[in-house]
Amino acid sequence: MTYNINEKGYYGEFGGAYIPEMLYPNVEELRLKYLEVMAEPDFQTEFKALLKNYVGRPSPLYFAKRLSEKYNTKIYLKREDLNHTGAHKINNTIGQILMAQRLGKKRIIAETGAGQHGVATATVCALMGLECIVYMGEIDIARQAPNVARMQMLGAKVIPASSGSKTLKDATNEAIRDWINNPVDTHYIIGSVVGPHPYPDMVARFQAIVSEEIKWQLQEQEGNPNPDYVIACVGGGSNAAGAYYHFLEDTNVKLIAVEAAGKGVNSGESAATSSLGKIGIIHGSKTLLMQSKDGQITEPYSISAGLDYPGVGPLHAHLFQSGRAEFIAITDDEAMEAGLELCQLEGIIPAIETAHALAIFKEKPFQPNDIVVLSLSGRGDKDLSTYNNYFNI
Amino acid sequence: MTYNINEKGYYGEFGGAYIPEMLYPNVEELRLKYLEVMAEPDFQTEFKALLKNYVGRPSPLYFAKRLSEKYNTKIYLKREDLNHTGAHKINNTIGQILMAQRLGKKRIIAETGAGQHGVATATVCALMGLECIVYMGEIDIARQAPNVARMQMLGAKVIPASSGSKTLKDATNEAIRDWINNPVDTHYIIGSVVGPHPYPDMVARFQAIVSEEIKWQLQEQEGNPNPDYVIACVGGGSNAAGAYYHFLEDTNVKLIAVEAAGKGVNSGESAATSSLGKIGIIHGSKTLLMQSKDGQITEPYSISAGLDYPGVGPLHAHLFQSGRAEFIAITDDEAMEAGLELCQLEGIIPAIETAHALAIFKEKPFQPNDIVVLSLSGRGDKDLSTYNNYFNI
Amino acid sequence: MNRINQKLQADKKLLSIYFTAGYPQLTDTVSIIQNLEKSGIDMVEIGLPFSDPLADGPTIQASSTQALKNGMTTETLFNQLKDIRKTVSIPLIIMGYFNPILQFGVEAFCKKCQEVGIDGLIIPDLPVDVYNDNYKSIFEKYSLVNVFLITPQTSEKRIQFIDSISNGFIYMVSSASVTGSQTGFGNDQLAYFKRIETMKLKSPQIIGFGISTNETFNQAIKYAKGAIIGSAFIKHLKHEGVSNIDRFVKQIRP
Amino acid sequence: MNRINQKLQADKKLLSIYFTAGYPQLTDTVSIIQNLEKSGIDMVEIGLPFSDPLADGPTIQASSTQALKNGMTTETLFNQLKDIRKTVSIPLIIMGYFNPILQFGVEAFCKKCQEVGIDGLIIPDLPVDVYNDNYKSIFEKYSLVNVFLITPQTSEKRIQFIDSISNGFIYMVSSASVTGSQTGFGNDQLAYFKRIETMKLKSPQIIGFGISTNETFNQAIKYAKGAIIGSAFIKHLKHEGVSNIDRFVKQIRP
Ligand SMILES: Cc1ncc(COP(=O)(O)O)c(C=O)c1O
Ligand SMILES: Cc1ncc(COP(=O)(O)O)c(C=O)c1O
Repeated sequence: MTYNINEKGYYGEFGGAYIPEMLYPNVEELRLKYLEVMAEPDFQTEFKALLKNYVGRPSPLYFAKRLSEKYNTKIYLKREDLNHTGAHKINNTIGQILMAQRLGKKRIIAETGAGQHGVATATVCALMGLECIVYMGEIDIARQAPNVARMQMLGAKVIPASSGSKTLKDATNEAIRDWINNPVDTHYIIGSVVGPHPYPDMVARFQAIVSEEIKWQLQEQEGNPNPDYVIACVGGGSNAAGAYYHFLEDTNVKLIAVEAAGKGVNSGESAATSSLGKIGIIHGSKTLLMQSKDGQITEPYSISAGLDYPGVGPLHAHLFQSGRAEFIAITDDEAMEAGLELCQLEGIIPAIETAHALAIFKEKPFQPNDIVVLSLSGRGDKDLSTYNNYFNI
Repeated sequence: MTYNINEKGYYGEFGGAYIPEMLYPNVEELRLKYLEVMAEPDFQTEFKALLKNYVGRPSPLYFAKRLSEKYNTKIYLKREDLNHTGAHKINNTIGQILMAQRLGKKRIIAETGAGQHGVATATVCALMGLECIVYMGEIDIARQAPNVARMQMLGAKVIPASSGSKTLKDATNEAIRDWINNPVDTHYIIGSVVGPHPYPDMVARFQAIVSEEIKWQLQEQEGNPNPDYVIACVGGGSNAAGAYYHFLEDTNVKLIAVEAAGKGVNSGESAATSSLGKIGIIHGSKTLLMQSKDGQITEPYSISAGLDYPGVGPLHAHLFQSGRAEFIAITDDEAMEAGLELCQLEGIIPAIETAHALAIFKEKPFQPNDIVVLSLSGRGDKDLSTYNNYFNI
Repeated sequence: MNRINQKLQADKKLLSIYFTAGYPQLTDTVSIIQNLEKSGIDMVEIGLPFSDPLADGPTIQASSTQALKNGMTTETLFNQLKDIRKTVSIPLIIMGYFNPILQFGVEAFCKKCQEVGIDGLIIPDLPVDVYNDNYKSIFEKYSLVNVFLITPQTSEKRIQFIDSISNGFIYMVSSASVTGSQTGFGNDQLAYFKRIETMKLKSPQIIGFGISTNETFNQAIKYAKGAIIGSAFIKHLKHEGVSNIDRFVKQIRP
Repeated sequence: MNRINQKLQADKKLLSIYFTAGYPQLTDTVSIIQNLEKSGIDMVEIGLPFSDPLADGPTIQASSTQALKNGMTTETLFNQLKDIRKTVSIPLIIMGYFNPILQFGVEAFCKKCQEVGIDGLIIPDLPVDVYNDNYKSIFEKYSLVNVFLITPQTSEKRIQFIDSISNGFIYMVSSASVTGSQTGFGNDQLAYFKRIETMKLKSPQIIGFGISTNETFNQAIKYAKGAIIGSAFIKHLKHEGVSNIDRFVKQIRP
């Protein structure tokens, strides 16, 4: 079994590029060039230098002593929250902005849910002096206000998406429409391992730095590059893809993907794609998605804007279907408690997305000697008002 | 001329410990032990490990290409904004919490202005499982609301200081009163290079990691460990102290300290201590402070909560008086513009404190070959609403 | 011979109209088709509404959302169309996104199309290569014409390829854009129309996107076999419902 | 001999009262002192108000803030006191933070004190060693008693040292706390009082902080030469102004 993409752009039966003809030239250009561009020494040098000097990589692999004691296992947190702009998202936007420059693009568009990808995109656009337009669902604009303010400070234009569930899915639709309308000078920086091929593979490769670092950091700290478990939350799946990447073929490293159960997997208000989804097409990719019997895409729900997405990247659909990763769904309530627990045990306020991953320690027991690496995908500054309202702090 | 503290706790004529007898045992205990404790290999190991794995050090020394082009000089930004919790303050709180543990303290108090020191203190208290009380001026509570929420999430109790100008000075008074009332089990984590000896020296030593890193990072990037200039904003002076520390004796490295002019140095609404201050006693230290003819401490003003302080640490008073550092005052308006400029040129939203330092490029010309290191002391997430209101974004 | 190909052979420029099934009222479908035929329309695209129509602008999006709210489903549409051939003889095409068709089952869907008398399909997000590899034989089995799109950005080589596998007409998107975002043709578009005309493709071209008036219709049919109106007609339905369709059509082609 | 030392030699327990100069009204200073003497008070601490009184609790803080608002300054205070010795003979001590004194000039300040008839100073944030190294000779030149504080946390060695350099009494802070935060004495405090008593220091001790009633006053004078009341008296001034000072004092020492 391989977990790499095949030459047609599929992971097993998932992936491909189900796009209207209007997008064909752009997507095809990217497909033909992405590997070649990424392999250029000059690209790699610039990418690595920015990750180091601008983003602040390597992000620490932090042994969480008090959390480990509490759950009687060895927990390492991969600190993507310490990246510039506060989440893993910037690894990808740095890569894509360099790609866009090499493709001669002058205008950047993006979708965003939690706003982290929007901020990360606005950031790299400011850095490179490129125009930036970010689509964001109206509901997300309300619940992630600090990130809206940040994008605007950075000079990006934030356009509300008011169709459908007014969240990430709809923002993505709007971004795709913009790209259709601006076929020549515009690059679309997708924020997760979703969308038509080659996006899932390209984004996964940019995020792969996460597991590349985990390997040498664990070697340094534990004398062994491989943990027993890698845990990550999954919205579209990019932080998970990055954290899993270099472990995909090592099947003794167990992978755990945590999805948002919202008010409960069967409550009708959920975003637990692996439990509720069926194979279909969303945003140009054949993958698992939540949909009606008729193939209408379901409006998802999660307290976390970054997980509030009815699909999952094709890699993850493949990991689920093949059993390579275990999928666990965590409710709003479980996530919020786990987020607060991390604050008070380790002095780290996690993004609510990440808090879902943290909640699995209450769900699933680990052995005292297990080495568990958890992708701390982002910091919770953007979520303070949600936390506050929830806990009445 | 030396810029180190002498054995009585003075930099030149500034410093000392002007404290009521009630504080004597605590301050004396610290004075007798701080150097010894800091020298313990076990302390150093733990301190360095936390800085690396928890705080995310080294912080990058980032060559700001577009900013450098704009001002036709070579500008490096020392990225303290990328530290855990978003500012340089955590370097000191990590050090002090380890100190407090070794002194057997169980309860931690702190004052905070911008809230960054409060968050950094709440963070290390959560990490170590210690009780945490933070005093914060009522005005600062209003203008730095995100940081208040963060402290509370981290389990700290935030107590409003409602006397005087209701800002940092008054929060410090309240913290000192708390310490007087709790003389046995409590350690007071002061957030800057202010307060009675040994605080200024101890805090400077914890922050010295900043210039220690700058030296090897510049050696790596420029082949020379010494820049031509080091620039930092000065509230109490801790980020400046850290950035200057290993350059103090190298007088060919020019030091620039940037203070808050508020609405103008002579507007009556300012916090430009070096221009407006006279020698006196504030918070246990003999230093420069803004005061009336009668010795009543002036209520300062700055748009930036972290610079809104009527004094300056005794080291800085000495650097000013001896001419070792050049002091420049920057108004609210100049700072806000410089903050926005950094957002849009480099994709970095700076704290408004830091924005004061950035504003000097409009004030003071540098040579094209000058290597200028600026301490990017913190990120601007806490300041979004102030920026927004100011720019009407 | 498929009704579409018959129509394409006629020595006449064609006017085709798109509408979203189930809009403005759930049960308007048949009446709209009948009225369109009566007004002299040559061909109809029946939109199968989708929750996430990413190639469509606000007008068609809103009609799809409303149609779904009204209760339109794939099954309902086939039920509504089951006797359509008793009253309507112009070619009928279903235009829809791929996911609902995939969920119905591609073969089941094609079979149903044939049963009710649908002549062709336009599936904007079904890529040419996937169609070729997996679905071509099914479409052919049920005598369905599959219509591909080209845009001003489509390369000459790709146009040749699309022409080679087309068995009906080529849907020529007037400019790279979502539906409903154009209001007239500029020089670039006219140049593109001319460029395609001189390629002398085997498949006739019908121009869509941006046609809303007699003027734009006339410009389009100068270069192509016909033109398709979508958003402009949806706006008519929004304001006047199924009434006065004849008047709407006469404005375009008096 | 300095009035303070005379008073300390008297075979009597002392009641001393602190008030903030310029509070509640700017010009109340002299009248408060006169009334206190009339009520039988043995010694008065005149508070020189400071913007940042970090050893004081809310009551004294508020009185300082008000006094400063009323316009009290160091110069004003000396002006108000210039004829005080015409009407008042009990010892008078100025209690103030160091910064205003530093700005006035330590020597100028001491000189003024002597001129108007002040007998001693309590400067809580002037450390013993700084006093010893820099200011002792000045204080002595102007015949001022300097009063140091000790607390329950002060080490025996340090108490011995403070005793050795004291030339008046030792201000014994009843518990480590800011002013006004205690409401009665517990076992710890009584043990501390006893401990100091048995040290047999050369300097008499006067207990301050936490004395507000006849009961606490009596407890204090069981162990020490006297007691100082601060916050409780400020509260009286707040509610009744300069009236009924006699009644307040009689409540403490009938
Ligand atoms: C902090 C954080 N974690 C996780 C996610 C989910 O995205 P992905 O699954 O692509 O990692 C987001 C999305 O915004 C995020 O901001
Ligand atoms: C980001 C930042 N910079 C600077 C300061 C000023 O403090 P200092 O002068 O001690 O560095 C603060 C204080 O809160 C701060 O938060």
